[in-house]
Amino acid sequence: MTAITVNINGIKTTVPGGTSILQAAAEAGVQIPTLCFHPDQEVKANCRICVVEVEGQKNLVPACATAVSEGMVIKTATRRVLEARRTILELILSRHPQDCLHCARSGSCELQKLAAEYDVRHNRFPRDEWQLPLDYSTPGIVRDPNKCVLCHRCIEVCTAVQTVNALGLANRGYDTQVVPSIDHGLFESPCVMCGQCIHACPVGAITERDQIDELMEAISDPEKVVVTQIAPAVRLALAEEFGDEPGGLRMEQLVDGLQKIGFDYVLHTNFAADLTIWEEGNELLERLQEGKNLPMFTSCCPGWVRFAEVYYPGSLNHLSTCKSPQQMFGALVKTYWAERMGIDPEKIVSVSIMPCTAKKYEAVRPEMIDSRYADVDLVLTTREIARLFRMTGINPLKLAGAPFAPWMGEYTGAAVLFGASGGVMEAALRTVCELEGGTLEKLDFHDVRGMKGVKEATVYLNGKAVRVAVAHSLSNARALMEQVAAGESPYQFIEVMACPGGCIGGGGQPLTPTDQDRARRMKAVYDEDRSRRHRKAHENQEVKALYEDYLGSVMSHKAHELLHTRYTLKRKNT
Amino acid sequence: MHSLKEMRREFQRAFNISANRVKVAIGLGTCGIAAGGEKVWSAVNEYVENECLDVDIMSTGCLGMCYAEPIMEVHVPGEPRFVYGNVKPDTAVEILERHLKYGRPSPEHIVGQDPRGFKPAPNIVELKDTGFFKSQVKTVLGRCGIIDPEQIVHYIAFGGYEALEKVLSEMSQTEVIEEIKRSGLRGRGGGGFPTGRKWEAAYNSPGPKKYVVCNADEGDPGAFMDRSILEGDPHSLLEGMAICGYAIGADEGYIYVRAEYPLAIKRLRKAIHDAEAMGILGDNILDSGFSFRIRIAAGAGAFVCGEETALMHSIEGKRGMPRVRPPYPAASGLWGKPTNINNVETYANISGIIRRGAGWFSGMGTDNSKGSKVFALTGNIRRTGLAEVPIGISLREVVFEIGGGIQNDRQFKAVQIGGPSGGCIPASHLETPIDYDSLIRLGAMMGSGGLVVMDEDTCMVDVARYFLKFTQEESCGKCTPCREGTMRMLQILERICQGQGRPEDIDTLESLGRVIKSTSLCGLGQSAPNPVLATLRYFRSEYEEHIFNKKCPAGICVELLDIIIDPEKCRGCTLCKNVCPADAIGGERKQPHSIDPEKCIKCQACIMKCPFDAITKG
Amino acid sequence: MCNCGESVRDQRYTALEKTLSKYRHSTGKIIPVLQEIQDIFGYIPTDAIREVSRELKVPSSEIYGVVTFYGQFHLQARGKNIIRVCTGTACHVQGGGKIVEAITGYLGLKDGKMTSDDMMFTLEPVACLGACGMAPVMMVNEDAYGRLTPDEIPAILARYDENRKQGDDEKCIA
Amino acid sequence: MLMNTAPKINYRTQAANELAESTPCPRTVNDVYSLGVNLQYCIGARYREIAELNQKETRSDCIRLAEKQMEIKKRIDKAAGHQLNILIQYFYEHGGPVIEDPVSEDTVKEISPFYNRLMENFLESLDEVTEKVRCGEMSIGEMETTINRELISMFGALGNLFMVNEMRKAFHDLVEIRESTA
Repeated sequence: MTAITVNINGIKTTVPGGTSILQAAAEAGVQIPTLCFHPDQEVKANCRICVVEVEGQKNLVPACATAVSEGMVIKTATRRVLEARRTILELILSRHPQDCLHCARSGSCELQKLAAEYDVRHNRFPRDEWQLPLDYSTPGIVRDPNKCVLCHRCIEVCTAVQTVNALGLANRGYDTQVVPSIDHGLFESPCVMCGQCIHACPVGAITERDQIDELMEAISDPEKVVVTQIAPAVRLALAEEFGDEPGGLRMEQLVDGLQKIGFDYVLHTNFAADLTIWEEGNELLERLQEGKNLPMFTSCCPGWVRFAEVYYPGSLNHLSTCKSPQQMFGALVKTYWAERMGIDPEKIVSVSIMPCTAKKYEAVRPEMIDSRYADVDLVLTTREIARLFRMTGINPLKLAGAPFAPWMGEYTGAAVLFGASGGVMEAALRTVCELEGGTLEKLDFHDVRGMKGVKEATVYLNGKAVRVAVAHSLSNARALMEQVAAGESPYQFIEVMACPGGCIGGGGQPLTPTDQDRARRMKAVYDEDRSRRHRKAHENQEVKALYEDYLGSVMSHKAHELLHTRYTLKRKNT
Repeated sequence: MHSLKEMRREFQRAFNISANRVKVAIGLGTCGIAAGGEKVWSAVNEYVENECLDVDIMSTGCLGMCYAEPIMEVHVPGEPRFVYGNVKPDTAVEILERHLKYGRPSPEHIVGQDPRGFKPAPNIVELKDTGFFKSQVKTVLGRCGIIDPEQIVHYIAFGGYEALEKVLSEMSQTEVIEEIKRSGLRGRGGGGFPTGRKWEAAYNSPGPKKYVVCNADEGDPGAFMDRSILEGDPHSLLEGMAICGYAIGADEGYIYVRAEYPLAIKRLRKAIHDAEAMGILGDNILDSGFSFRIRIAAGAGAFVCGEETALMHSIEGKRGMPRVRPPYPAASGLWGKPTNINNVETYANISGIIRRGAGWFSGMGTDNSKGSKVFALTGNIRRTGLAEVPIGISLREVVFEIGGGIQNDRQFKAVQIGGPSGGCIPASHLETPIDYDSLIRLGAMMGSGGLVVMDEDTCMVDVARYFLKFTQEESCGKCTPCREGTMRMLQILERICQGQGRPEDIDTLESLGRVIKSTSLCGLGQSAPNPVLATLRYFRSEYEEHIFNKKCPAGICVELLDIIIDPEKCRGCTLCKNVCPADAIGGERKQPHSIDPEKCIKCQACIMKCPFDAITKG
Repeated sequence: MCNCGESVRDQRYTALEKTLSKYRHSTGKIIPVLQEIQDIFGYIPTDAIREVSRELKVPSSEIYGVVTFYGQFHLQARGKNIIRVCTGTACHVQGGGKIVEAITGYLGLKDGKMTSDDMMFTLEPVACLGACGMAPVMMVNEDAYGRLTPDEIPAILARYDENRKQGDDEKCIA
Repeated sequence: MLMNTAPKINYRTQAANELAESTPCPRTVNDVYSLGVNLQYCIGARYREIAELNQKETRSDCIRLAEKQMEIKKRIDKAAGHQLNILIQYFYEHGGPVIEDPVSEDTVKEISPFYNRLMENFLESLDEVTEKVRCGEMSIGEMETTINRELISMFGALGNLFMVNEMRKAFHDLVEIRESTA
């Protein structure tokens, strides 16, 4: 495109044609406020906060949606522009609840930042808040419709990026509202609780279901033994909550911090991730030999599992019957681990710290009780743990560090990969290729890495070509699933993660990550993998011990009973 | 190419033959029916059967004279055409009895005669000389009221589809576009964008699939020009759309008609069916190789769907919410394909321009606003109805000559032009010529053509409140300034009308109006504050009266009225005392009564009851 | 559990199925489908939204958005006769407000309720019926009434009011 | 110390109800057994819900009953596996014929309104019983017997809906398993 020079507040800037005024201004170092704009979404231009004055145009134009043209003279801070911005903010605030101090987004709320920046001090309009009940219907997410500023960012991510279509608009004009599908609560809609709408929301209208109280009750009860597992993506992102780069917090420091909060034993989900590779790797080989139920989909992402149950009930046989690492861990902690540690399983409170809100739903699925108790009692997100650290006055970055509890703390580089999209695939390929004998020199499978929507690769297993695919964001998963439902899928093994970038971009992670933030967190995952001594799941000694002393063999009857599950159709109004 | 010439000659002969038969035509548009036209129709049919007269009874669209509805026309061969107004079922029979049996028209009911070349009857005014028709120039409404809208043969007989034939046989796409550009035709929907340039943009966008869309949403309250074209002469719209399809290279058209016009939809469906049956629409029109199919998309009750991108979303089955432009519809419109959208009246002008040439059209109107425009005259005016006038005619001429001045001789106060997106024009600007640019200078706009005349008894603050209530309810809710701002302005105006106005209200209204007008995403929001800003500009004193003195000069804002009994006129008959719901009236029999202002709820029941009109509101 | 052969779903649902099969393979036909459903049921039942979503492969959140956007669609059942009173400019200026008061009085509608308790009438103020010359105008179902005065209202409405037919003031003999 | 005043929703019971409600009207023998399994999970979740109220004396009984539901579930799984083997054997013996679902599309359309109502009634009675136990109006033992009775009568009614006798036999199996473990 031809280069175009424009004059922004007197500064001459040259930008390629088609750039919006917003981007051109940013390059010229001029800051224009936005609310409904999101770098990874289509321009909607409905909040009108980013209006600027362009010479020769009668009306003010939205900077996000107006492309620059040659010789355009733009003024971003005239009296008329400021009057417009402050009036629009005043209009929004006159209907917005004034409980900033109670709100989960206090300090990270875009509306709060704008109101302070633009000195909106007086309000000429009578308060007129919505007074609607909060929506607690789903185990993972809580919606507070009174705080919605109608920027449509949540609808955009749920419809375009995730194609779940759980959220939509209702009514018209002053009564317009964002509602779950037919306004009977989120649980009645096809919502899979992936939590991407939480990241999209600029204010506190959607948050994760807070379970800190339940945790503190368990910790304070002397009878109870509180055991927790931590997902790989949690450690990576937690550093961001305390002002450091992703991966800045060492695992030992996190373990130390959690023990200081009051957890009796701290273990690692990655142990179960390596275990999943053992089970799922073998299941894949079995399916390849029998040539049945192919392509096989991974089943470690509960958001993806529910998406398949709601939208593709006819193709559930393609999902691997393996449980996710969280649920495998849960099943083992109240059986194998309880036995090894000599603790009465009834006293154990199995906690799981995850980067994900859908895990809160997975834990309450009725079939997740194979340990004769609830496999996982409580699931907390990265954000909740960060809040807990702040509440208890602990800054994990300053701690010395502590080791994991025995039996289920060891993990390999392969397990760490589970946090990034393409990670489960790479971990599985490293093991599956070696199960056939011979060792793999090149451990890195670059084709399955990165932020590309659907990634492909071809691998040779005992001479036969196996085509694999990796999809992140449910819109890409839907594309692959359509091929499978039509019987035209060229792949044998497909990894799906519901969230863009994989679990490092999960619904429970530090707020509003852009695609760049997700890419940065991904890099930290691969850095940690390279730093570990063992980088193949089948080199995990504790997993070997589990099989020898307890499960008998891979895919044994006991393994099947504890580590595998089933899926059923969810009749939702899609 | 199969020509319509012979067919046209044959239909004209048939039309003329039927001309030498006695014909009675009754206006059965929605307004005709609302005025009791159907009862007249059955009475006339019954009379003709009993008297077994050889008379054809025909229904027609409306002539535009709503004030005279129901209308009955009598065509006797060799005599001028007589138009009777305000016809009741019984008077209709009387008129026919006297006119058909004894050949004597009844002047007391006549509106006017149309000599059609025959000897005009003595001392009966000719239609074209009546005040209502004198300065009108009927091009778009030419056939309305003359032909039977459900008969394609009538349309063809009156030169219908001649323009389409000419375009398909002689003209190239660029020639057609050049002709429209030369004619200077501008969009009649309200925006006034030059139609030729719009077609050219659609023609230039690449793509095998393009659409032609007609905006017949006509959501403005007080505007019904499009309805009378759709009901009175549907084929003129179809022909205009077909020509546009040929010009920009589209093979499919949609007419988006609002759900509140069932009769218009019925007539359009019949017209499309008849045209397709005669090979004038559908595949391979008149064996010319050009195909064009028209579908009807019914609206579902949303004024915002008059905005082009909202309209397209509505056709696509979505919420009628506008989107950001560019891309403009000419580049990516309906289902992402290049689309040309024009108003009903714009398309209805096309066949005239092609048939009589661009010069004829540009001869009418002013230098930058060409041709004629149809206005809907309503409100406190003596002759309400539709008037098609050359652009540039002065407001005074429209209101006083055509409209016949104000009802029961009240004083003229203002005229609202452009519906809820327009502004009001006070008496001081009556001389303003009606054209796109001078109206915008006054803070109003041409709009679709709704023209509501208001007399001295109208409170301008109440009118501004009324219009804002309409746009506020019709806002689509997508962008903040319009969704929130219009409601906040309305709340302020409602407070003022209830007597709780505060001094700073005027500044807040003006500042809010400015912000909404300059930051809203679509036309609805950008024009919603116009009625308030215009009334503030010309009638600021009335706002100040309401706010500071808590008085409503026009006596409309009920809460501000003081209802007082005039002691001289009051005979103490206690009628008002019994009817008063709040028993606010005191006084003995035969003694002058008085109203306690605290208790009075200003329901004005006493004013209506008092036989001596001793009670006034002020 | 009744074992009668004829399924319990009344004939309105079979009409719904006929409509849906007609539009199954078309795109963008949500509004015509909803208009037909509105005619069949008099309103849009929520389970009808589910079936339209399944048949036309359109998310039910989008359909619910359309139903609640357009003034023609209603989620609650409405009265047998629909009174549409014009509140357009001309009618407003010619006293349309008084007509509305007369109707609400006759039907006994209180605090914003638009449907009479006996489900006989639903009052719908409409922006403009397009017959401004006849202002003030009202339509009951398909019949239009122009140049109205408040005291004509009871007589007009009584004609549609089946309960009132056996009522007193009509004193109809037949 | 519940600071965030969220309404008390038992998400496990909610998920269990969703599991039961989503089971479509069975069209094959395997569907009947998976219906049985889903209902076992649903009943098990109710016992766990009451166990969580941790009134000391009822807690261990509830856990015992919840585990008993899982044993019943295992027996249903075994029966289902047995049936599957018979089907596969039939499949191989007859040279791999195409096996049609015993219940056709339109019969399901006819039956499903009754099936839905039966399931709704059962789930409602499950709610009532749980509520009664929660407020102490009913003992755990009575709860088990009521559920047993309701479930057996429902399986019987569901069996009558189907003309195909394999399906009726499958429902009969479920009744038998319930009765043998009462």
